[in-house]
Amino acid sequence: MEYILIKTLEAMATFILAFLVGMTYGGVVRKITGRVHNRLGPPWYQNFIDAFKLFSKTRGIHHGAMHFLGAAFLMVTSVVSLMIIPVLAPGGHAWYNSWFTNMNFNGDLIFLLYIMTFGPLGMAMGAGQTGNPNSSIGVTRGLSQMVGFEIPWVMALVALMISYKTTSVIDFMNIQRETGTWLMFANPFAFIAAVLAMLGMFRYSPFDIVGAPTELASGPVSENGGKFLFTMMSSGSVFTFAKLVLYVDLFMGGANNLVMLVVKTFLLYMIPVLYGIVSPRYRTEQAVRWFWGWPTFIGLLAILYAVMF
Amino acid sequence: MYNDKNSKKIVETIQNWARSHSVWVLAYGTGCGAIEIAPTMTSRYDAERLGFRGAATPRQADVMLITGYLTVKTVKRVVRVYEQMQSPKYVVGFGSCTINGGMYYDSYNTINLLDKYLPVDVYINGCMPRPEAVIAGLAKLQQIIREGKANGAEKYLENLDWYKANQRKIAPKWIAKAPDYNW
Amino acid sequence: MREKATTIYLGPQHPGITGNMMVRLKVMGDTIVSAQTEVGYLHRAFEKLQERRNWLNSFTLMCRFCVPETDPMENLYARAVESLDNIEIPERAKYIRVMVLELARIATQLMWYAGQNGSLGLYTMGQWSIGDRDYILDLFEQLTGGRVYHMYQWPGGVRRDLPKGFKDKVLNTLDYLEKRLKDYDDLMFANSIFQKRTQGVGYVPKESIIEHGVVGPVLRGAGIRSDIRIDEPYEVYDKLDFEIPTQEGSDIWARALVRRAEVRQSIRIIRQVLDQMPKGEFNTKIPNPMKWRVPAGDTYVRAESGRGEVGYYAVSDGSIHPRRMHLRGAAYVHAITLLENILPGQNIADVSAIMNSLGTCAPEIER
Amino acid sequence: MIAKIKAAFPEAVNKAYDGNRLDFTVHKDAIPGFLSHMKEQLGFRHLSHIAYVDWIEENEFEIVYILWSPQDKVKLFIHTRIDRENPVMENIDMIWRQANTYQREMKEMLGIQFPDMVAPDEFILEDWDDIPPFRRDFDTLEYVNRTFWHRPGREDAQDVRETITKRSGEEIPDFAKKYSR
Repeated sequence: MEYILIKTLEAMATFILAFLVGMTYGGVVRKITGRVHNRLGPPWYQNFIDAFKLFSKTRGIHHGAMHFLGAAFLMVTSVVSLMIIPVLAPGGHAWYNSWFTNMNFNGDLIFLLYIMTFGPLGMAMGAGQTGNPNSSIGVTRGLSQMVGFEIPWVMALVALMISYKTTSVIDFMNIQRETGTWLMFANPFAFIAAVLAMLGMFRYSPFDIVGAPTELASGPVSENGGKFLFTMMSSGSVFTFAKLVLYVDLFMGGANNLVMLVVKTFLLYMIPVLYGIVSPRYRTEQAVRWFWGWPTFIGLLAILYAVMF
Repeated sequence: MYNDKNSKKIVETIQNWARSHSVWVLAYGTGCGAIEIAPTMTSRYDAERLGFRGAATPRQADVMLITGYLTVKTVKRVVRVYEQMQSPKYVVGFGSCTINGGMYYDSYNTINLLDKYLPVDVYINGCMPRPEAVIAGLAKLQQIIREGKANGAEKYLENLDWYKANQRKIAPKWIAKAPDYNW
Repeated sequence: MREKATTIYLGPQHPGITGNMMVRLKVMGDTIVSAQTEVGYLHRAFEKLQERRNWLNSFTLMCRFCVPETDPMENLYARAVESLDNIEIPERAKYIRVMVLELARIATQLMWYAGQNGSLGLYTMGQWSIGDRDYILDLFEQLTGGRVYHMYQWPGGVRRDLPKGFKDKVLNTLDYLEKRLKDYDDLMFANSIFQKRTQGVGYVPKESIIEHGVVGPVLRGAGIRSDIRIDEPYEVYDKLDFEIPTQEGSDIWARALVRRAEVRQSIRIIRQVLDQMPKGEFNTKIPNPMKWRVPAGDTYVRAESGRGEVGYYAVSDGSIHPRRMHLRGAAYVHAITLLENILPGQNIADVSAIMNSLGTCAPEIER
Repeated sequence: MIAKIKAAFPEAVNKAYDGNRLDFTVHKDAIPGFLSHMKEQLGFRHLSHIAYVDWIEENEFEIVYILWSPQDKVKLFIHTRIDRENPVMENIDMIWRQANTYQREMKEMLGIQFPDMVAPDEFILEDWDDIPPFRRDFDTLEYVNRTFWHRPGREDAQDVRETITKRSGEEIPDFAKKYSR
């Protein structure tokens, strides 16, 4: 009983950490974008104010049960994937380390691959319910883009699985701790393919085709305001943090304490952000074609590398 | 404990502070004043540092800027967009055309008084208002939001019949087709 | 096939729409089957109001025609009234007018930089170029007192002379702009994604150029060297030395290159104007506006705006009010029939980019 | 050029202007043939403008087609008058497609009928049930007073001229008296 209670408390601690870090990253990204734009930009805590304002809207229009499911699926996806991913590396000696070893198990990488495609499907259901044509078009684009970047991403993970004969994130972190080399150096092709897939995963420009404002007024979320938008915003930031942590765990040997975690995730996060600031938006078929070009080829190289050596 | 009066008041204060510091502006340029929204939002007069930010759809927007004159054809759309926004929502009248018709006072196609058709929280005068004036007006809006005086949506719902009568006067056929308050 | 197409209303409330208008699209998937524009959201009936204003009051309505670019309209009105009343304006006024027109052209093209890239998702460009456009608006403010609406080129010359030290200010601004244009090229024209998005998109076929009355950058982007400034030179453009950039291809990319070159040509023109500007009067006295009766007759004057040819047909019946004023806008022909003609077959993602590259200006359509 | 046009259309009346302006008056039935001949034979390729004037005194509408010849650099004005009571005009949007827009505007603003023109009914106005607004007998101020509200001005608002005369004692000229409140 106490065990379950403690586990729950640890899970809540993980969630709160993910929420805070994710929202702060959002604000910092807006600040950086503003600086690139020759302007001051909003304060770093702007996203918290926005979220609270959205939460305290007094009226929220909904379009039936499926509309609720859209937001709910996103939240479930982000929370579950956060719960699966071990936030901190096992070998750490910080006093809070035991809080963030979550309910990971053998084969959780397969489960992650499944659960990370779960949210867009729920989003599709919710957007279809709203009856807004922009939403449905945006959902179509989102799914096709997901098909695009899933292939190099899966290839990179498969390469890792082949070369280390395991499908557990914890095992990967242990391997990196024992051998002492990060996987981004052990299998560089897999890392490159995964990073190229990450560009599409975070939906910054040039791959922000889902919610392109000038094309289809913010796409699937165009009918969601108030608390719906708050749910999507917070789940999105949690999901961002979860994905970053997964990358750090797989390729950068995890992190022993929170400071290292924040540093590593932020450095990774800057890749899509800074690339997005200076690039226009791809069209849908162009984006898919791009993903099936070099990233897929590099993924193949990664698999060959894993098979041969 | 939650229903305690003071705690409610405290929550209200915090909420109003948050609302005043995160105002999402609906991207709807209804008139020529929209040309000055671009400098206001972009790098010279950076309105985002004060918490203003563009919102693409009415569901996500908090404030609607009526930028300049409103033609009869636009009033219908503006009313519908305003009713689709989710309260608390605010309206800022922009330029002298919304105050008294401006230089189009005798045009058969532009309305003269905006506040006969929509509840206006803040008026910004000038033809057209400079970005400094726009930012000053938005700061005024922030102030009245913080004081909890920006209750245009409640006013609109209370006097819905009066507003609808005025709107019907200029658009008889259209309002008849549309529902009374369409989300 | 048409039955399965879903209808999408692009606008009037849509961030991708230039101005307050609507395009009703029938799409299958992402491909547009048919397009139908609906305008009239900005109709203020200027030409009706001018029947109730006298000749000078209706001049203040002029600059409201197209908000992003106000000075060609003022220039048209002034020249129309002068040709009706046979007013000879001094040489210096003509030079000042050309300088203001070219500054306005630069401002318009910077606005276009912002719109074109915003419609393609490159928001950094918009932030930069609109921030730099404000420096030109500062020049306007010092010269005329207004940022957007100037009411400066009135019948009989210009309203006031150049302020002290204005020439150096203009030259500094131009130098700064030339520095910035290099950054724009690096960010926008050297960007492979921008090229992928624009090349071959929004193609205007050669046969539809004549029947749709295509003018301006769209026409020059199709490889035809036509510009009102050289076809019928209006102020002192015949004394100035500048080129008319043209491009083959007739797609968004070609129009972008044309506009990019036009900014440089405008800077060159302004430099020449500031060198050659003569001393002397800047205004000829017009009769008392309260009882100014322009002799009867009709005239049609044209000017080259940033979006193409704008014309102005003025009729006077010898009274203190204008009889009829009728503006011909560039967007009036571009944004309705031409847009409806070239949109089918395009991707829905490119609609706002095409509208921007055609120079759509909603207030100019409805007036 | 005048001779060429005269040879093709002897009934066209022309008016002399200096500069690059040609001015012709053609009967309304001859307009489509005249325009297509100008476009195909004489090289007036570019339809620059179609203007319309309401001559309520003569009880007529005037429609002015303004063509531009790129190689000769000549502007050609073609005036035609149609009756104001039952205004019917020939449709020319098969010659220039852009004329369709102008004709939609004329149909809405003056009530001119174009029998074989294919276009939506409404162009700019919506649910308009008054007389076409650009006719000169449509009083826009009266319509505004009937439809909209005017905001009352301040009672202490002074006329500018009176204030100036009070301050500086200058004399108001006679013509300005009838404009002051």
